[in-house]
Amino acid sequence: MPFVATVNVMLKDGIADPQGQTIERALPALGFSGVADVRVGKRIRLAVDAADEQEAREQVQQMCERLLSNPVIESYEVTLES
Amino acid sequence: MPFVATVNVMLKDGIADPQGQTIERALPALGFSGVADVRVGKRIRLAVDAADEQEAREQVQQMCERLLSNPVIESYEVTLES
Amino acid sequence: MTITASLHRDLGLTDDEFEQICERLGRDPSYTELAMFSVMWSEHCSYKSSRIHLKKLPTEGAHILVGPGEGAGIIEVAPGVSVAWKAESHNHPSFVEPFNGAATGVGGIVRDILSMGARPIALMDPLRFGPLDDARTRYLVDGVVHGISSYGNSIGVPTVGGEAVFEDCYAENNLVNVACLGVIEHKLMHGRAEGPGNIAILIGSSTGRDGIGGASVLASAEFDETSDEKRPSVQVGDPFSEKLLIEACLELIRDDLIVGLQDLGAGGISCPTSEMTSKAGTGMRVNIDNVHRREPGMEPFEVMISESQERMLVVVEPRHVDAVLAVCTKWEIEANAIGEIVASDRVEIISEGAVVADVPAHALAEEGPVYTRPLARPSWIDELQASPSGDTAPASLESAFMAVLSSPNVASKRWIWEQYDHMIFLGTLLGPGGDAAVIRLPGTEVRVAITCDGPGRYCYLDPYEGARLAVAEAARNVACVGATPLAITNCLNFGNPEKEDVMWQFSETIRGMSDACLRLGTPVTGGNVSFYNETKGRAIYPTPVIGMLGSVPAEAQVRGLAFPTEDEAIVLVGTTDPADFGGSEYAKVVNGTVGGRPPHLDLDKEAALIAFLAHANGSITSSHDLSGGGLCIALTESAIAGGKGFTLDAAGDHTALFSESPSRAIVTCPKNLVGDVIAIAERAGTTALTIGTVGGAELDFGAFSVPLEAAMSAFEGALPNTLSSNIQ
Amino acid sequence: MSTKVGIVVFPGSNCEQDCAKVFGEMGAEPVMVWHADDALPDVDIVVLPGGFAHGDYLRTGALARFSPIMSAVQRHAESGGLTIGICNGFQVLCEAGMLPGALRKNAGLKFLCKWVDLEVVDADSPFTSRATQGQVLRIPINHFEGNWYCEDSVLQGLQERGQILLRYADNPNGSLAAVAGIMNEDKTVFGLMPHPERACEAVLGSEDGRLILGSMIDHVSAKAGV
Ligand SMILES: Nc1ncnc2c1ncn2[C@@H]1O[C@H](COP(=O)(O)OP(=O)(O)O)[C@@H](O)[C@H]1O
Ligand SMILES: [Mg+2]
Repeated sequence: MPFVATVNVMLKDGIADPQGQTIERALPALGFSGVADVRVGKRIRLAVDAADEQEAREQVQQMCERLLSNPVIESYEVTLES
Repeated sequence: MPFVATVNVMLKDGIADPQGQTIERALPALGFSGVADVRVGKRIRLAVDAADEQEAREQVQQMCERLLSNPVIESYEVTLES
Repeated sequence: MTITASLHRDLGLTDDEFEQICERLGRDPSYTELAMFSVMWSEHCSYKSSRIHLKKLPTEGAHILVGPGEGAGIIEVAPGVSVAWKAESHNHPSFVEPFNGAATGVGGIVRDILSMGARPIALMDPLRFGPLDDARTRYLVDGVVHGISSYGNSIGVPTVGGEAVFEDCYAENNLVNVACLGVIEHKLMHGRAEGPGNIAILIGSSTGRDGIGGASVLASAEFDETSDEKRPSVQVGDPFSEKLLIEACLELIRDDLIVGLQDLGAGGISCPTSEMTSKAGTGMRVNIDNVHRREPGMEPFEVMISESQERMLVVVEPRHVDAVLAVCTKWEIEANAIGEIVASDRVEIISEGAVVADVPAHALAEEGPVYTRPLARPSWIDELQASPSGDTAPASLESAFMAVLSSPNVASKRWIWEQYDHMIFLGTLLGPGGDAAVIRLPGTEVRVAITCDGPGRYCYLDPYEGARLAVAEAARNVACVGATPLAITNCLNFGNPEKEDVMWQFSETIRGMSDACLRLGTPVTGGNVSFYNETKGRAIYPTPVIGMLGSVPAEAQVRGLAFPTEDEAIVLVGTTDPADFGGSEYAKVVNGTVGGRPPHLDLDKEAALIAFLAHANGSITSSHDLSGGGLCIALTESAIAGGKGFTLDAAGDHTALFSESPSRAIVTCPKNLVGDVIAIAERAGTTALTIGTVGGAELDFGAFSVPLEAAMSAFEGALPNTLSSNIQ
Repeated sequence: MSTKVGIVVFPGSNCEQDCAKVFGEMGAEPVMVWHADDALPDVDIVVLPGGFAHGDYLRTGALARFSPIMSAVQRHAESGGLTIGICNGFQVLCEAGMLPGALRKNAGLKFLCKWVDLEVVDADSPFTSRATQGQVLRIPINHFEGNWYCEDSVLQGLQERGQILLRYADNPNGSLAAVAGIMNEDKTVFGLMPHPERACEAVLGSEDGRLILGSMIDHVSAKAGV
């Protein structure tokens, strides 16, 4: 059974995010005020084949733990559609 | 009124995604089978202050056009929570 | 799909060219054939407007092993040691999408070098943008530099120098030129499909709809409001695949497994299949079902002209096919046999069992249209040359000096080159920040010098003089670091060739380049022409960028521009003409003028200076040529680089300090050697004069004095202060 | 009997030849090791060179740590053999869990190729013995992701056990505690962002890199001598 998984990987709270900070610094110059807490992460979409949703989720979580995220600095969340 | 905006930026279909392809090619060797169509994009979270949801959305869309995404090769979607 | 009457026009072919195609074929072309002709006969691939002029360039020389016409020129820099040297432009793509446009520009020139069997070992990036006060321009600068950095660094080729010039005329048409130096590692290769029965193997990235029509649409049509619609043809670079492609190809050559190879650039698969066969007098039968693809449902014509990056075509004897595939497997890149060399003279394209194209290779590759475009000296050039050169004296010499020093064209380019790996290969003896880069070739003690120069303002005022000045400055720059100028590549950036004045600028440029190259003994080994750098009728300055290659004699010392020791004498070599202000940095920055005539160049005096710099090698401790900003800027650059101030003996006025007379350099030497140095200069046929002493923490110009610290922060701060904190 | 140095080549590595040249000039015997092999040849020192293994796609070092050779590298370290990860090699070692922490994008969000001054925090290690504590080394950096981070508790442990060997004199990338190079607890694995192999020849600007690479060679010879 084919599933489409979406994985969002963000830096953990409390870990400085240079990309976010740079965007935040750049926005006022472009005329955007009142913007704060900019955080930049990754969004990964992939198709997995699994017996059922349960198995698909486990597969993708495995991938996140071992590969798609770095637990030292990043947290992740997984959503599935079939 | 404070809002939290989430912006998902992905490469437009048809635009090559070498990163996604490389990850996809590597996965079997790492013991992950049955994975296809890997696409890697960006996820940006930020806090905006606006009079109402309408205005917040317009602001963030502007930011996407001008800074957060590269309209030439990327498409984006915005979701808002207050 | 059927041919509609106007289809060829949509593909950028004229009615006349369409007629010629029908003639060559003896019938109407198929859609696929028409697409193939449209890319191969585009300005970008066929040089139809420039050919008759390029033929006039001097290309012969004892040390030139391969001249124009192949992937890159080949120069023997020492007995048995040969290098490839070539420049390319990626102007239009980089304006549409700066990061990927610049990145794929690097990828393209690197594959040109690789196609000769050379390992790419150094890059240079001559860049032109509009003024930095514009936000879009800052975005372009940041994107282009980041694109070059991410691609060049990743494939492990150092970027050791370049140019960064900011002028109004480039605001809507930035120039992204890239030059690459390679060294023949195992043997010189040629892009020839020899031997019927041999197999054509496509290696590298899969083929998608990237840059469909790129060559004919993106690179060969003037910009206008509709250029937004051209955006889908943006190509994305994959430096990782390029790195694997480099290693795989060099291993194939090392193990003698291939007969020939060529890169796929503009024109996609159409290009090597027709050019390699046309050169070898063979034909090729190609089954495009075997082309590995990224996207489903691609039409044959899309496969034939797709400009997907990081691909090469290699021709292999049947007995070596398995070995070739094995090497590609080892390097983890895809490879598929897509064709067979045949005894005919035709390129035959087969898709799903049907012949979708059957074209004489020569017609595609060599028989493209050749135009003798009308040209005429524009009337505005007389008014321009009659207008003031902008040499009037400043209110304050000191503020004029600070203004010129912090002008983005003069100021330090560190913000750019610190983003580039300029050290890998452990051969960068002189990196960015000097007059030329000096590279020690891997595994040898052979040292070559490279630099790029293209003074657009001079060329605008007088394309003939400007082109001579460009070659002279490039030669001077390599001579300053201790090298002998050997040969040039070039990148000729111009407006719309269908306009008489642009074509005149082009022909004058060729004439000037030829004269200078002949006199200085530096033949042209190849290059690139980029036309249509024009938006809404406004063309860029004619901008010939000269890439000069020199070799440092085995016994010679490599020399930097930094003042090395306190109390040494500063000697000015060459004569200063107080009238040389046309197109100068001073005229632009202080008087807001670009007019008059460019500085007067006497090629004999330039040759004399170059001879002096060679003969004085043992006596002088540093040397730096005088160029943009004149004497005061050259002195300041050497002071900042050495961390030492100076004191001039006499207070010069603005003509002494800012004139941009060519054929000059400042050198330093121990005071007791001044006599010898002056004698060497006079014997070489130029003049020399002691003008001051190295030392202290002040830049003491006599008429005024500036703390070294203050000059340094103005010089180093200009770019970062405007370009700081960009998004990547 | 000269020191044998195994240099691991990942697809996308690009400093392997430079490392081989320098170790060779220092009297060691370099051999290239392909990442897909699952065993190391008989070597005393393992080098994970700089470059862009697997294009640095996803995260620097994220894919490389899964290469078959990495488990052999782990065993090499566990059995007391020395391993050095330079730049991209350091990133791989962190991803593989052989060294603590992770490397984020530079604070300035720019790739940086420049000479930096490094303070030798601890000279009592197989990787810094030729230097003296507090000595300042001039060695270039060349990276976009050199901004090292770890949790406070981990940092404390590293400081107490003297595992931080090199600090930036003028922190160029935002690294926590200006850390430029760290060693594992067993003193067998060393990772650093700067490129010592680029600082082994006067004409290139410095010879300080020899102090680091040479220390490793000394350590091996000393062990062999015993
Ligand atoms: N885009 C660039 N990339 C890398 N290096 C650059 C770039 N632009 C300028 N440089 C370097 O900055 C130094 C000064 O450049 P330039 O003023 O053009 O030198 P010159 O006047 O001697 O031709 C040179 O060493 C050049 O290589
Ligand atoms: Mg110069």
